[in-house]
Amino acid sequence: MELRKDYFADVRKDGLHEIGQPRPRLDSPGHVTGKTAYFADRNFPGMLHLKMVRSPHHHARIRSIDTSEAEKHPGVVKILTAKDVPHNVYTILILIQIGPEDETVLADGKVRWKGEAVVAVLAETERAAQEAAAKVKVDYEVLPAVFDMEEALKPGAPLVNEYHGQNYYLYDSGECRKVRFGDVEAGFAGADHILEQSYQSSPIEHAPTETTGCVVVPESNDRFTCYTNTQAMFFTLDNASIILQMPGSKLHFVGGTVGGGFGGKVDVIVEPIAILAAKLTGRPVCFIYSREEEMQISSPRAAEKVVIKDGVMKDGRIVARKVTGYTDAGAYSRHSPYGAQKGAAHYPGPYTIPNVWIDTYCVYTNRTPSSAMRGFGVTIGDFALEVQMDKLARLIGMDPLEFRFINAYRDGDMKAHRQPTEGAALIECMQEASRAANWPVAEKYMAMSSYRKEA
Amino acid sequence: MAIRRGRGVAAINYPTGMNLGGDPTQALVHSTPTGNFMVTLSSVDLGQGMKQIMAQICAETIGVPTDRVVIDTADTDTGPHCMGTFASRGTHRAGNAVIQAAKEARQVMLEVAAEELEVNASDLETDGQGNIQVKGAPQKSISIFDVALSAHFKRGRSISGRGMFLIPRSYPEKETGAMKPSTCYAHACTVAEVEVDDETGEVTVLAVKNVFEIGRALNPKMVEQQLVGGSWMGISHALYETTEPYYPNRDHGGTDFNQYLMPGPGDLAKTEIIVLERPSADGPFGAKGPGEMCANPQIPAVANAVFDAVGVRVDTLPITPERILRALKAQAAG
Amino acid sequence: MAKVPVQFMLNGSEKAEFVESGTTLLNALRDKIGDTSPKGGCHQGTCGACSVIIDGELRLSCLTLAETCIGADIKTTAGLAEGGVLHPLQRAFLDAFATQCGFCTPGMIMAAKVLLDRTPNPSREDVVEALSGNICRCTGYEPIIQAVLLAARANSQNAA
Amino acid sequence: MSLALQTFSTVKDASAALQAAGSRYLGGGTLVVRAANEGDVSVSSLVRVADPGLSRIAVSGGKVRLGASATMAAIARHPELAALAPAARAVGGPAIRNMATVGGNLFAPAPYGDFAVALLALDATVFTEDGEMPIETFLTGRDTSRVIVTAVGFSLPSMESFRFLKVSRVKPKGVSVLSIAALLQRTADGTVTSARIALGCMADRPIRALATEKALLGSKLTPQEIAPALAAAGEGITPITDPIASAWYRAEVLPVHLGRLLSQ
Repeated sequence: MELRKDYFADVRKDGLHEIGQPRPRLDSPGHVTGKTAYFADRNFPGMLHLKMVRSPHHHARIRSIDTSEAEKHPGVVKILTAKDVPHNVYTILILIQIGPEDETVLADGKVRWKGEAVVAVLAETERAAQEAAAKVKVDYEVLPAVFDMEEALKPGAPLVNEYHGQNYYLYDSGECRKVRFGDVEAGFAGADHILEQSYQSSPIEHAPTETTGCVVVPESNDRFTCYTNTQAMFFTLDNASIILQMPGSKLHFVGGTVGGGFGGKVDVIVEPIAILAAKLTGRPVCFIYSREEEMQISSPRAAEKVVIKDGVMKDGRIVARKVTGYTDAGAYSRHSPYGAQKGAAHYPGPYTIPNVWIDTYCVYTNRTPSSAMRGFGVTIGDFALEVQMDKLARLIGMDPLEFRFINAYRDGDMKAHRQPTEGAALIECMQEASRAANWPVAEKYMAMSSYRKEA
Repeated sequence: MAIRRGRGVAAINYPTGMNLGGDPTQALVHSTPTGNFMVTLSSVDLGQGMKQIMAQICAETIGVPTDRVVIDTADTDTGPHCMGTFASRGTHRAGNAVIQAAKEARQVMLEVAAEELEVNASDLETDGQGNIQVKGAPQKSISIFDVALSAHFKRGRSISGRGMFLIPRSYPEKETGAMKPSTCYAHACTVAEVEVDDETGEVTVLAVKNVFEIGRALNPKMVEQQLVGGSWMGISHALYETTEPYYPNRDHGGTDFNQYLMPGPGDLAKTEIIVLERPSADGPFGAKGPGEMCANPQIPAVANAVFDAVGVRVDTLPITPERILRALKAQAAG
Repeated sequence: MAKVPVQFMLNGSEKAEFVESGTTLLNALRDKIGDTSPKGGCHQGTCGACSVIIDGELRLSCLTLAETCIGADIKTTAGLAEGGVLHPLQRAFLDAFATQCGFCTPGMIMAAKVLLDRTPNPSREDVVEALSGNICRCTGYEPIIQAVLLAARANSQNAA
Repeated sequence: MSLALQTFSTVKDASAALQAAGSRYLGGGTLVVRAANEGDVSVSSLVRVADPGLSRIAVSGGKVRLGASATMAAIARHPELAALAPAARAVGGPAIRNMATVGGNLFAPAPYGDFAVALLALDATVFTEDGEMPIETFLTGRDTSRVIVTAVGFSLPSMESFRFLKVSRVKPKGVSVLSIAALLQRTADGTVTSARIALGCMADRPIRALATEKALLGSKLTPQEIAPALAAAGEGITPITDPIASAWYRAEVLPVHLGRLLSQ
């Protein structure tokens, strides 16, 4: 790595004692000796293992659940169904008044994706829990499912989630989050070229080497200690408190040493049910996702579809950009309405465009609910935007890097969501990339600065 | 058979924080009787090194070496609230909270030192080595060890501080979408070079040259860790990863690390990292969040390089050999 | 649930425990013996985080039944430092900033140790091959490869 | 009905125990222990044989006999089995190769079982407690087989006559997109006099490329002369679709990789 201190030296104070110093990481000695304690490195006498019975169907009504055989299985201590969860509603963003109460902790009457949690089995050993889980009988009436976002948005599509009443999240702005800036149709009308293209991704897993999980210990003072690898301690505590209808003061969360997160451990899925199990059994409980669960059950990065329509001039100026984004939330919201909204704020990318129209939709389908991941709401949009930039440059016969200089945002430029640009540095990054990659651009671009608009 | 080369570029920016939800983090700092400093938080270290960075931020602010700082985090019985580690907010939000708390503690520390040295607190400075000295007269000094002892046992002062950093929630305007979604923006530009086998669609990423602007490299080696690992993940996203390889068909989802594809140690691109620092107005020592954006520019850069190599566009992620081969065959068929 | 006795050497000390028949070595080490340095990242044999050295060979403790290790000589990352002095590989992982979340680190170090024990001066390709069964999600592998090469260089300098 | 391991000193005794419902044979553990870990409760008893003879590798008079418990690592490092080393090294990473056995590989469903692809090309004989059979017969019936494989035997190929290729997305260790093993006898001028080609991932188990084998006879390994053989590569294949690749992709690139292997 090379630190190029010559850029922005005038606005930066260097020569600090500790900041900017490559100090060794204080956690590394624990890592290399195997002494770092992750949540699962704690073992407690009498600890029970929780295994989840999951839906084998993408969409089905639950006619009945029969746990009688499973309960008799040797080693089984407790079996939990929806009726055992005090407030059986998943409440992830309710504390900040975002996100609907559209998901249960354990399925109640219906399942909406293949893998949805239905029954929790607690047993003395993992093996006993697995064996008993195989004996839980759930009678399903299979319902039509929808997997394609376009199909889901059509009239008459199977309704994924009754809470919403339609297969998209309803924002205060309507069926999508909107950004309107300038007059996009006028921009198109005056453009030399129009290019409309569609981009698509599929779900992506965080795939941390340590799977999601927690270990819960009932303490002598009527409190519960939850050792967890959540990315958000109080998020988890407060949500667990609501679901369990238990004062937050009864809950003690210990974490902060996590085997990789990447956004995959913010969903508060494992902790509430494990605490409930510890409460009802009076025993320590561990609930750790198997690798298969981590890969297919834990929320992935949403699949997205992005449609970009641009109006561009022969001289390289983009004069209008219309973006329609679709985020595939899966069967439940989790963080996806936020991600789609964050996408609306991110478009049209780091470029100054006078006429912008953004619609971002959060769409429900019968698949594993998606949620946050590294680059949430932005990563796939950046893929679409930057491939589109390449296509636009080639369309008008311009060098793709020079084309970006022409449109790059700079300090003071008004963004589409009506914030003035501050602290821009796109131009300098591109200048340095031009040098490092031996990708020459015209001298006038190398003379530009994010600070101001010179000739 | 032909192996064809191409290169592509992409430039991006990335927002720090999640203003659309309201975004607070707190920190507490206190001194032990012998002048070590405890930082109490509830922020989570996912492996990115948040604990180490908070230690360096606290040390710089108070004016002690980093090894005099202990981070106690992610225990809800002791640590004050933090929203969590996501949205590139950890360093930015918790860092600001730690600075505020450390400044308050430093002020008490200087006041006690001033009493011991019989000077004005405003005339004192730290030497970064564990001592407090009079500005312009460094021979007149006292160790922080002695200051802490005095505070505890002689002067009855608590060398401590409280930090709270809140970005109030921004509500998007319904019709126009006017909003303040984040605080500062990091930037990047990546140039990728690839080879594409035009008979199999296989892509080899030969090299990526990444330029990142991250505000301030608080610990350059740790920044390098993030950026190198992020660049790998970006390439991985571009060419390999998905839980649903036949999306929107739900079948054949991978359930292990054999089936969930990521580049192995034999697939690594030659990775060059260049870092620029334009300090942000509101970041701790100007820092922005580099952890997320560093995995983004490689994806379109690789996509554009594939087009440059073989003249077909694959606008669906991941850009698998199958998708390239299908596009090549469609192209050949006219 | 029949319990069976197992006895083996772990990092130079004799260990004897009763475990349930069919218990993996990984679970026996972690839950019974208290050596949590091998990590359970997948229990499938696909991540390498549970790697240990059995009679000189790299093995996956998640796919090895404890009962099949009776009399074996088992080494884990927890036993690598001698008298509080880090093994050169451990030192190199620190110096090369080759750990982030750290979860893969003990397994990586085991895989690297077997390599360096047999091939003190490995090529980059040797290192890549040796680490190929171990997944890291944070680092992009390059710092880990560099750490192993650094350790090899440090070893050869000490030997010279 | 919890899991239990039974250890026997002879194959005969183990074989008897294996007839009980819920029993599975434990070789290297890479398949069966994984299944148990993942909650396959149909397995309640693991049966193994503690006979070091099962791990023996014998090479003499041009004949090779690999004990069923011989590991991929043992084969890869055996000085007389250099021709097989690429196939043995194609299996897993170093730790897996120290565990995965010849016997287990014969049972591994596609996309696993790359070594069995090599054994199929080598026309191996599979030895069991009850006798012996050609590998093709064994592979056809393996799903319902309750026998314990004790060894495989085959004639040691020369380095020149045996070629192996595994294509994977992830390097150096990844699951197969496909694998190809070819045993080719040629005259001094390079004309193919016999060909035996086996394919991995072109069905749920290794299969032979019979049409390709036939088309190669009498040709030299030049791009022109192998073209008919490559064109015939798709005959009789039913490639798998999995997270690694689709059947379509596997079928499309099979002739490409086969051509590269043959014209090496």
